[in-house]
Amino acid sequence: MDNTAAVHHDEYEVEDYTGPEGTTAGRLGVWILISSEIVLFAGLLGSYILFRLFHPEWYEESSHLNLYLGTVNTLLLLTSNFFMMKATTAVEKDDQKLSAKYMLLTIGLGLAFLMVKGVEYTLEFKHGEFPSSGPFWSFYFLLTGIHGTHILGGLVAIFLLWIHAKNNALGELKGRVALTGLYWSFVELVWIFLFPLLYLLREGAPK
Amino acid sequence: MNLSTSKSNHELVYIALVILALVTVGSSFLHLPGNTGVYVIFALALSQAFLVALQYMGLKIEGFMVYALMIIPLILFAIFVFLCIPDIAHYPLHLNI
Amino acid sequence: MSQGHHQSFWTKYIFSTDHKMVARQFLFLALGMAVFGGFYAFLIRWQMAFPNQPAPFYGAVTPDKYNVIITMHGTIMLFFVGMPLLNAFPSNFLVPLMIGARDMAFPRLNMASFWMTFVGAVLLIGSFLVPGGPAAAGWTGYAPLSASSEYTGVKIGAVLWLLSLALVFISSSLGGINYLVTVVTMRAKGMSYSRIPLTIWFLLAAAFTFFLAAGPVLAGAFMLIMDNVFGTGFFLPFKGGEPLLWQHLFWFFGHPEVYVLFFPTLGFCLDIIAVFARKPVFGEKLIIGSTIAAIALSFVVWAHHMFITGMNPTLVTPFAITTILISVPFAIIYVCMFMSLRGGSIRLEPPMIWVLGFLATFLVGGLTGIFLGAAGADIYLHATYFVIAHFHYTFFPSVFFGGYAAINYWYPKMFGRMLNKTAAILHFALTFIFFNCTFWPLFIVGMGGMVRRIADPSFYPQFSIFAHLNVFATISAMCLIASQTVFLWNFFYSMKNGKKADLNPYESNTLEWLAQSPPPHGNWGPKLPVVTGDPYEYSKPGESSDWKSQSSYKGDAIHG
Amino acid sequence: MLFEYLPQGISSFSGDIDNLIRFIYLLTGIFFFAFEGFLIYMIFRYRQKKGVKAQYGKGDKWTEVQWVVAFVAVIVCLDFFIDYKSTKVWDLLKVNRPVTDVDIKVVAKQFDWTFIYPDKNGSYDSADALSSYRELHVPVGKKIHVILTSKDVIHDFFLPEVRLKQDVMPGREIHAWFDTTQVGTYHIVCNELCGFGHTRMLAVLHVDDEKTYENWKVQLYKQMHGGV
Repeated sequence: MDNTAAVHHDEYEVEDYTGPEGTTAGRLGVWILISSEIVLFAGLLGSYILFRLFHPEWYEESSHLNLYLGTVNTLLLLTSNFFMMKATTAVEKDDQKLSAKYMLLTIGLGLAFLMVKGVEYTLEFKHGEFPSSGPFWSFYFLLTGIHGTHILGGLVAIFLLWIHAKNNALGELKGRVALTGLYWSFVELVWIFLFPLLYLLREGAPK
Repeated sequence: MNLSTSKSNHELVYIALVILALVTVGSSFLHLPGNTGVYVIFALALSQAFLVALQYMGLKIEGFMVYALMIIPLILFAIFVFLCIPDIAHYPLHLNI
Repeated sequence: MSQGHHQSFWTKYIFSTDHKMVARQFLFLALGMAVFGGFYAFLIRWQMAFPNQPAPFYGAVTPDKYNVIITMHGTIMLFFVGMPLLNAFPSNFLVPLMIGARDMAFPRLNMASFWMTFVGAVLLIGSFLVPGGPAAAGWTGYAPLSASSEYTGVKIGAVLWLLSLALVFISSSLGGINYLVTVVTMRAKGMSYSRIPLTIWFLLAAAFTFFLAAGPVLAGAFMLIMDNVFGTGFFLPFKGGEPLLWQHLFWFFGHPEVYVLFFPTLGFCLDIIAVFARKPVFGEKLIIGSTIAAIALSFVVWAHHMFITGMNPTLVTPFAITTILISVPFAIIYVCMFMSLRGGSIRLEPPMIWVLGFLATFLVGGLTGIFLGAAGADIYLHATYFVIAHFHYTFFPSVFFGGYAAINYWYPKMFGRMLNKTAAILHFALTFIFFNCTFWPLFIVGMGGMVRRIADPSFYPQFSIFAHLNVFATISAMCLIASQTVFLWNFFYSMKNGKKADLNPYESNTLEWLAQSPPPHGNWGPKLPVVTGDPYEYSKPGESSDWKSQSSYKGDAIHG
Repeated sequence: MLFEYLPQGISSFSGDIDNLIRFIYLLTGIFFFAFEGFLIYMIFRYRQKKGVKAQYGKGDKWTEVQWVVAFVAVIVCLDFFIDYKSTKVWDLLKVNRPVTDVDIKVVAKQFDWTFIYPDKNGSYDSADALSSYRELHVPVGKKIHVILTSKDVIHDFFLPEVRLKQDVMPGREIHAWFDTTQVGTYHIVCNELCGFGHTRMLAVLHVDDEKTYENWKVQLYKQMHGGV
């Protein structure tokens, strides 16, 4: 969904695209996108919370998740977000090569997140826990799956920017680095709530 | 291209986030009585969320419009969950017909 | 994109990023899908009147086919006719023109938005070809019926239906982002918020409402897809799920969606009334305030669709109160419209006639809503033909009367030619008469207790007294559908052969009439218009002319 | 008049619902004629005439808006009055269940109704519980408590003459009540799309006097237990 950040250029003079509050069109677009994403996650997390309220037994089921891998994932995503911020700063200082390096780190950590997620899924399948194994598992796979799709989308966007940045050829795309960073932070923000909701509301020691 | 995010100290925020994340995980091992554990976990998660939103996403320098765009969906979230609780969360399942 | 004047066929007509071309694509998509939707409407009515005879052009309508038909009729009419015709088409066409911009803020997103809707339409129609047939659980798709193939025998069709809905939701949300950003950041100089025409305000209100409402049902659609594909049980009670949750998610979206399909029409009406009554809109601030109140209230009324579903009965009273209260903002807007007419100098041109027709018919839809919003009366009337009549009296005027008003009004700007006035008035007269003849009897039928979504009324001896009314409604419906050919003829004939339109045939103040007809790529000449006035300065005392354009922009008509 | 088409009511509360419908009908009728009349009047009165300019007024002055405000005040009052009346009916029927005389469990499945009468201990599962297929017999004048359950999808228990409508949710036990005032045979309709057999998911409501009702129960018992 990175094309929200598209900036329009045509043969005419470009009037000022800055809104009354200093918000550029692209940035406002991403904010509205995030706003609509919040409602999407409101539907998903809201349903999960409503179920959770009358299913105390999910505390037990939750402890079947792999907390260690979950924590590793939290840290991976945090770090990836940090490097994306560094990439943004680097672009603002017009150092595209440095920015490309940071973006590469971001992508690497994002891919690592997805791989850890894949390992987790495999372990759960091995334990015989599938999406159809009960509502808790349905929600677990749905929520992490949709979050994973957002990660994938963000990674594609960052990858496209990295291709240009490594050749010092960002040009008009410069503004999009910050926009992608904004989106990437939102993905991180969702994980900040998903992680405790799924992993930490558990009973007893992790298995 | 005067972007907000460059005004934040990213390293400091990052360290704070890592510490908060680890504390959140650690607090879940304490087995606090009753719902206290849940409150602690979500207070910590909220503080992380505020850090990310204000510092990384640059919400701190945004204007009224963006704040409205963030707050209205959250209000809708609250309305949806709150009004569904008496209907969804209070009904036990009856399956033995 | 940058070579505006020499584009290939593909970039000009198919993968165009020009907002006017995208608008036309949406318009043609809506008209094309309306043919399908109208055909299903015809089959439904045929089955109600002549249940034991095979329908013309189709054959026998069996109960399982009937369920498919009602599902497809609802889905197509709301999401593939209503949404494109009332939101995507006018937003794309009018937003840049009316605020004095060259194009949308994100033209490529605009193109993506159309093609997502198009793919959604293809998936929906394509689901007729898959084994098991298309979704057959009603347009609301109540789980568990829609959640598992063991109840309907439909598997792939249901998934395709959900995917197509998900695509429409995403595409309309992305479109909404585009309209909002365009209006906030790309207004012409001098176009302050108070000078934005009400059409734009209402299109924005619709876009805003839509992207806030679409999230939960999108989440619900994903959950329902998982129920169908992976065998999860989000909405299946025998797997630990909760069927009412789908209804909450769906109607949390569904009720605001009703206003998404209503706000644009209000905007067109107010603009058209101002132009053809030669009067400023009465109480513009009151109207905008009422709209904001209506949006806010629309998010806390959704459960009135679920009064008798077995939801917590004590929760019903607060929802009934908010439901009845939402009549207040709309009453204010309605009164403001009437006050805008009062003391005017009304020119009965086709767009104005459509608006007056809308005012007359929508009133019935609005008033009958009170029966259904009052929880006590809803116990009896819920899911009878009374409901059908009620929401057709809201949706039909809103989507078709409003849509036709908009098409009639902006046709000269879109194609540079005028519609044939006689044919337009004939089309209105036929539509107005046959619409009322179709749906008025359904109030009576519904009051008599005839329930909706039954495939064969001949099974119900108690409804035999309504047989003549059903036949009457069916014949009217056929005439209603047939009279749309007048419009189609007029629309396509006038595109090539209509009278050449002046730049501003209605002497309107708003900016879009200053551009060429049709506006070229980039809309304006080398310089953008500068706005100097309010959109509704008609018949100002002391002025020689009864209108004063929002801008002194002289246009590029001379330079071509 | 629209409400003349209402089927004849046969319960103690059907009159309340009918009156509510009549009341709203009257109110909306007044508004309907007032607005349509005003609209038609204005179309004729304010048609474009040569040399007559439209009156200029933006509705931003109190003198112009005060009528709108007064009108809105009336609407708000009427709204709350409708809410008050409708809530009274709703609470009577759906919220406050009175002490009932007969308990019946209604089991809906695609595409049938089964009505189960409990045995002496109030059990629905025992061999003595009577189960009647597509036929609901109730004694006249008694308050009936129905427990609605579904085996598969959502159905709807609609008794048009009684003015009772209640969805039947799988996974939930929904409690409703009704009573009857007239002996006779009436309709039971499924009012929620439940699959291809939805149309034929009908049942019959027999309102019997006390004696016929008891006789029918005995007959049913004999039928079920092979005349033992």
